[in-house]
Amino acid sequence: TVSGTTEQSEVEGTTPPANEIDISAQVDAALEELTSSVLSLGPNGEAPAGFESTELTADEVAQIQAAGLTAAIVMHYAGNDWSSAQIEGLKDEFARLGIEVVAVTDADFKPEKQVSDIETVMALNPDIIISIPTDPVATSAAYKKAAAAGIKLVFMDNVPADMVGGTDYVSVVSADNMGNGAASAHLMAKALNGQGKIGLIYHDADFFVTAQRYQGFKDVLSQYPGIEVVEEKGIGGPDFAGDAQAAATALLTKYPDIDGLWGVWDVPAEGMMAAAREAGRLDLKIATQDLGTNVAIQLAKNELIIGLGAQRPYDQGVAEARLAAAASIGKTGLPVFVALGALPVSHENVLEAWKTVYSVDAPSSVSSVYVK
Amino acid sequence: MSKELGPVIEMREISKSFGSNPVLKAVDFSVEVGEVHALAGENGAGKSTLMKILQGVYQKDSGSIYISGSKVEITDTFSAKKVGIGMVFQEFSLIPSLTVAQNIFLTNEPTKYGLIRDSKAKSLATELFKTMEVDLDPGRLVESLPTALWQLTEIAKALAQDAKILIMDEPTASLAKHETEGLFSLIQRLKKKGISIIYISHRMDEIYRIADRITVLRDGSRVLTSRLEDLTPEKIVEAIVGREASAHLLHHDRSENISEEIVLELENLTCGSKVQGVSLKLRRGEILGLAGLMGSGRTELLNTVFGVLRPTSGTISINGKRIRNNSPSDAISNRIALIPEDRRSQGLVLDHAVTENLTLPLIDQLTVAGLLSSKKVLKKSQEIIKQFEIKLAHPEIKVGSLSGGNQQRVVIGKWLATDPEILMMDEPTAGVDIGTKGEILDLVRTIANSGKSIILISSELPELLSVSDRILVMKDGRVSKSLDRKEIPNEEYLQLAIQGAS
Amino acid sequence: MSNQTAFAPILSRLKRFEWRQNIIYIAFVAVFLLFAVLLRDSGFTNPNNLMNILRQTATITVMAVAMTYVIAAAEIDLSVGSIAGLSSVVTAMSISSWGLVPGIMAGLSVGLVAGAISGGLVAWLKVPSFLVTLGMLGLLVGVARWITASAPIPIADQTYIAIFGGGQLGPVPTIFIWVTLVVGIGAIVMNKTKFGRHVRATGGNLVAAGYTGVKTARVKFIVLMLSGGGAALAGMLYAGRLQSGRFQWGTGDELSVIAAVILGGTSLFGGRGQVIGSLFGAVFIGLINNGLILMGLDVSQQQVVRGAIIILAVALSRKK
Amino acid sequence: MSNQTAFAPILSRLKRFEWRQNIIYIAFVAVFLLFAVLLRDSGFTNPNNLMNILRQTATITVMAVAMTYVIAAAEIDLSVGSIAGLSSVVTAMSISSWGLVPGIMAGLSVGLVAGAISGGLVAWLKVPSFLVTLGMLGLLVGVARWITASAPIPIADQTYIAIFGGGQLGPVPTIFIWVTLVVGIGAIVMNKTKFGRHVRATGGNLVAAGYTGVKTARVKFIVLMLSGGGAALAGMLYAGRLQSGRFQWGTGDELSVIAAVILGGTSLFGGRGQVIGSLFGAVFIGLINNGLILMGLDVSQQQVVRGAIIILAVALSRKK
Ligand SMILES: Nc1ncnc2c1ncn2[C@@H]1O[C@H](COP(=O)(O)OP(=O)(O)OP(=O)(O)O)[C@@H](O)[C@H]1O
Ligand SMILES: Nc1ncnc2c1ncn2[C@@H]1O[C@H](COP(=O)(O)OP(=O)(O)OP(=O)(O)O)[C@@H](O)[C@H]1O
Ligand SMILES: [Mg+2]
Ligand SMILES: [Mg+2]
Repeated sequence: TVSGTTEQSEVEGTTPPANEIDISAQVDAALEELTSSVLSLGPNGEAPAGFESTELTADEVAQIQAAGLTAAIVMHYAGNDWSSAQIEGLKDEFARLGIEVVAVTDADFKPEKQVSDIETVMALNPDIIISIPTDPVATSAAYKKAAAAGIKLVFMDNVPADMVGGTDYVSVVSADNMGNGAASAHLMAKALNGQGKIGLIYHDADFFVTAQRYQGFKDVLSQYPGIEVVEEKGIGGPDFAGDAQAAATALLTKYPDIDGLWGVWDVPAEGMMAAAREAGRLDLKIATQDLGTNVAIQLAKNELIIGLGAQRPYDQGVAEARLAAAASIGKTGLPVFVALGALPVSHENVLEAWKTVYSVDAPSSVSSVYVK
Repeated sequence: MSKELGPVIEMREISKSFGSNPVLKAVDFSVEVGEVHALAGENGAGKSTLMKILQGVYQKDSGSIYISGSKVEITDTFSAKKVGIGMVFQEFSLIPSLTVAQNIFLTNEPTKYGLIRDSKAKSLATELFKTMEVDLDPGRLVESLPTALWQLTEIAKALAQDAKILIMDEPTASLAKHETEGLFSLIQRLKKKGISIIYISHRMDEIYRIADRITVLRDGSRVLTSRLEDLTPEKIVEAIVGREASAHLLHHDRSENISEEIVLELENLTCGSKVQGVSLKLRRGEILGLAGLMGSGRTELLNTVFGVLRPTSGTISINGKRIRNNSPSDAISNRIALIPEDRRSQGLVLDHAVTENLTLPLIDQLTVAGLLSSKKVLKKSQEIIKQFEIKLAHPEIKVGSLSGGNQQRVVIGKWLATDPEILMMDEPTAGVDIGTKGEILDLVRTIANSGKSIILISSELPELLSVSDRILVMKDGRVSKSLDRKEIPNEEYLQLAIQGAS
Repeated sequence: MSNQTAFAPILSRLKRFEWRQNIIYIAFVAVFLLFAVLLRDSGFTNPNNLMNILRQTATITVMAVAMTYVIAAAEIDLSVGSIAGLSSVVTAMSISSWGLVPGIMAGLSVGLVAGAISGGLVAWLKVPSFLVTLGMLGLLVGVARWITASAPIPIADQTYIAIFGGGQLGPVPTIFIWVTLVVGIGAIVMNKTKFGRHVRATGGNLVAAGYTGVKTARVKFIVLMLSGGGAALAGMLYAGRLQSGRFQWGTGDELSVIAAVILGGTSLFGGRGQVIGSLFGAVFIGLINNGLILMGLDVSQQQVVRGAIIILAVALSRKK
Repeated sequence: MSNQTAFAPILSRLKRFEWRQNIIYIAFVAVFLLFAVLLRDSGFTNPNNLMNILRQTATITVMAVAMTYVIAAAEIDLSVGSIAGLSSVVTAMSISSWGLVPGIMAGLSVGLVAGAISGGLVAWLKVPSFLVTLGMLGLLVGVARWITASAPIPIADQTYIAIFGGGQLGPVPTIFIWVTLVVGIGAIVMNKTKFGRHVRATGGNLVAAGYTGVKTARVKFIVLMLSGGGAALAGMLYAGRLQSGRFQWGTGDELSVIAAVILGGTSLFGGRGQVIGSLFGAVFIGLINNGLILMGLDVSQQQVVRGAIIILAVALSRKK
């Protein structure tokens, strides 16, 4: 999927040093490997099943449509592209299946609010709840109550503590977070030709998804001994762009010769971009996660952002809808852990990647600034 | 033990300064058992400060205090209470959001099983008011009361403490005749019970009525202590102001200064139930007095003319032109000014500097190229400070730290500086010392002589009689009588008119 | 004549009924009826759902009762949310190390100590409570994160969970007992004891209260300490309900708590304190959240409507 | 004699210097020197780094200047953060639809209109600004999410980015020009004009100001409208810096902004307004953040130390 690397080095017009060819080849091979396999395992070590395992037959669809089901979506946070795309995928697929979405809630990252939200939507007696727990321990009791009421639960990314797939809940659909972290590490290595100093900006919270990416990134980075991590800085939010900007500014101040930065998702990366611009460091190489609009624009412009590992939230939503619907009509043998492969995105493939992630064409704000 | 001889309070060589401003200079002061001891002096002489030291609100810098012969250290209001001192504060110690009864018994609440019995407090308060001959519902929130009732509540609060020494700092400043009389008979009864009273007032007649002895302070020093029968009123005034005072309370006929031109005309002005169909004409150069009992609606009438209250019906005309005063700023642009009844809540921003308070309505005159000039502000302020002899350490000092009378002068100065055509004054001399009171009344005459018109509310009838050309008596929101000054032979006649007997 | 005297107090009471201060009850009933009609098929009036609303607002209610005292004394406490978080963490850690009772004591002490520090600074150094408690807010969250490395601390003790979380005493959920106790004591102390009176006097006019012999500094110290204690109890209720302690429990609650208090009729400028009003203020906010979710609105629509309802309720409370 | 008169005003001024109100300058210098020594090898005093601190606090500063007026008038505005977010979004959308100038106008109008609505309710219906602007806070975030479906709206217009973001006018970054303009005008209007005086009088004593002819309702309306305008400008600066509009820009800024104002010496109870102090308050907070990050502290440690510094700075400002 990542092509044109040789072209790029030709454009730069220099004779590549010997090690660059090695790195490029190594990276391309590694990325190839990544897209076709999933690094993450399920919450109980389950092997991942693919997106295709969630397909429904025409018969099943008809049966579902006839059942008159209702669903509620209980998010941890609904204010970013990832959540929007996921909800979009869920709603589209539920509509296709004739399932009414009766409630959508946003816990604003607060477990106690999420527990309340679960209790509240249960008053509507939905057949299905699709949810991502903000906190596995704190929300567990509430989810168990829902499960006990016969509601079919499908989770995104993470499951509550002490709940067993296939019995307490139907399934968990996850992005390959480790894989996405790994992808951005490979892309970073490639952009730096395997040599340089970088700083990392991570999410300083006990949050499964972001922790996995961070892990994935660091694991892969250790394969590239030429890259030195000069400092890691955590950000706590809620103003992630601002926090990341401040952290990036500090790194740029302290290490004027720093070559690159990694940000734990696109919103912090936007703050890091602002810091780079203010420091006049348009040569800085930033790798991140998630294909948000603003980072996509930078990728299209081939400026600052050199690559990222993207999730496929829309497809994830579709898969969750299907699994829940299937369980509701009593289908058995459903996979308890479905993972969608990592998607490495760089300048070359950003437009196709957009289509893959959001199942629509890239908006003109992205496509129109694409530099060949 | 109880038959202690000698003074119940003795303060020796008390000194106190605020910053670099010496306010009390080695003052000696003593009070006998069962004595009413008057404390007099100009505004800012240090009377309130001396008493606040006794009450534990301020700490003395040096000197000593003896209660019934033994030396005490009064470090806070608690220790003052413990030795039996209670005080009626000049600037009030009431909590606006509590009821009258709750205020009266604050820190003294009647309780049962640890819970407050508000009904008991209310009935105790009702009894208290009965002895004061005041009709006031103790269940009312203090914030809804007019100034005079605040004052009565403040007095009741001090009485409820069962103190053996009672300090009263200008308790009658906002009271009219009737309430004052009630207070006096109460003081006589307290005296009989052996309670000592320290009485601060600027009203000479009151001091003569009730006090046994008097102490006069000037500029923080004691200048006189004597039994009253040994003194003439002139001597006291001289001690207070430091020179012979003029006879400002004499009425002068100034009819030659009054033109026939009507500047302000009210026709059937009504505002709620407090002002009902008031019609009046104010001529150029005239000083119109408003008399009436408490609650007769005088304040509301002026407030309606000034745009603080909206009339429900009737008209206001200025120079023959009908106007609409929707707010004080409209009234001000019609060259009307009002010196309000309550200086603390209506007249001043206590936290702001004197200069800022003085120049607030004058800003337009003090700009250079659209921006305020600090130089002009200071110059103008100093002019006003000088004219009204406002006593302060520095013009930038917060107005809240001025003495009561000086605060009142700031309010008067601020409004007179706007050079209004129609000046309305609601109890303007409350708390102002005897020397300045005369000067203010002279100023009122001068202003009127220069072709301005004045409406004056005063509960002090001699004052009202001395300057007014005409007096309207109000009762229940209506004008019950309009008297030419010449028709009023004496104070008693006016008093009867106010009470509605004649 | 006797008739008149019997009616007079009621009449005068009605006349003195302040719409502005009591708008919360009217708004509460209005919104409740509105939802009951609109959502009659969505289970809004289902006893279970109503119970849930009360349960969900219990923590805010507890903090709001304590905050009523702080605001009545003309101070403010922005640190309640982070005290709750820290207390949940400390309780959870202490229970697992030393058992139930020491755990509860430790959790409560955290709040009282934190409140006492803020209170001491405000009362005796006379510094603005807004800044002190804002500093405290950051400091305590930081401490809670630090000692837990931002991770949740699970609570296994079933007794604790029964007492502070989902347990029942006979047919009554324990959480209602907590709320009833806190609101009941809070209301009685505010209206019927010297302390409550002195709190309102301090907030109504600090100088006057001081002249009258109210120990205003001590009052301020105590209200802030109590607020810390209330927040700690709320944190322990969070911990019971979420079966774990974590620094995030309570994050951002300060604004909701203050809003509940002011909606309930307590003035931000002090001198007044309506404990029952605060209860209704807290439940009112929970009611709106619940109803809007049941309506099936989008998240953004929920925010818009919730904001509009608050503005509307407040606007209706205008002085006529 | 002439000597004495020349010195007298300076001396009396020094004597009247209020430590309490001017603590921010002392705290600022102290913290600055501390960091300069501790972090001499980490580039803290690097001109670039200092520039960055100013740049990053620009949005808070702009909002704090406007908020100084609101607080001086004894009101509060909790909606500034969400006005900034909405304005960033509206600006971004309008620029891409209609171009630069209409975009700027639209962004600014959003703030002025939102502020005018709050202001109108506060001024003429006399409802507490805390609740009105809290309602507004939710409402506007909801609107911003709704119209953008929670997505960022990129800004491609380079002129806009130059003016509101990282551009320079000659050697001077445009953002400094904005800050200088806002602070300069803010300080002059507060101290040197009738309006500023009226704002402080309104906040100092509403009734007395009214009796003196100040149109207090109009003053309240205008300060809240201005605060909306200031927040909109801040939102546009966010949008320029981050090259996009997003509902989250500005989230949670209200507390930082109010803290900056109060640190700067403006009293939460109104009557006082120190615009320059607010600038220093805002930069002070930025300074601490920057220094603590450069020190390499963890998020939790940063929070603890930041909280402690604020408490300490405030405690030192106590009346002696
Ligand atoms: N808290 C304070 N801070 C600074 N100066 C003060 C303070 N209280 C009083 N003063 C000053 O002390 C002096 C004496 O004031 P005080 O109130 O004792 O006068 P007073 O004799 O009661 O006058 P009045 O008759 O006007 O009430 C005045 O100059 C006043 O400005
Ligand atoms: N004795 C009283 N008991 C209860 N309320 C009273 C009493 N006297 C006046 N009030 C209340 O005070 C308010 C206005 O009275 P106020 O004393 O200001 O009128 P006024 O005629 O200006 O009196 P004054 O002559 O003292 O200025 C009204 O709300 C009235 O109900
Ligand atoms: Mg005095
Ligand atoms: Mg009156």
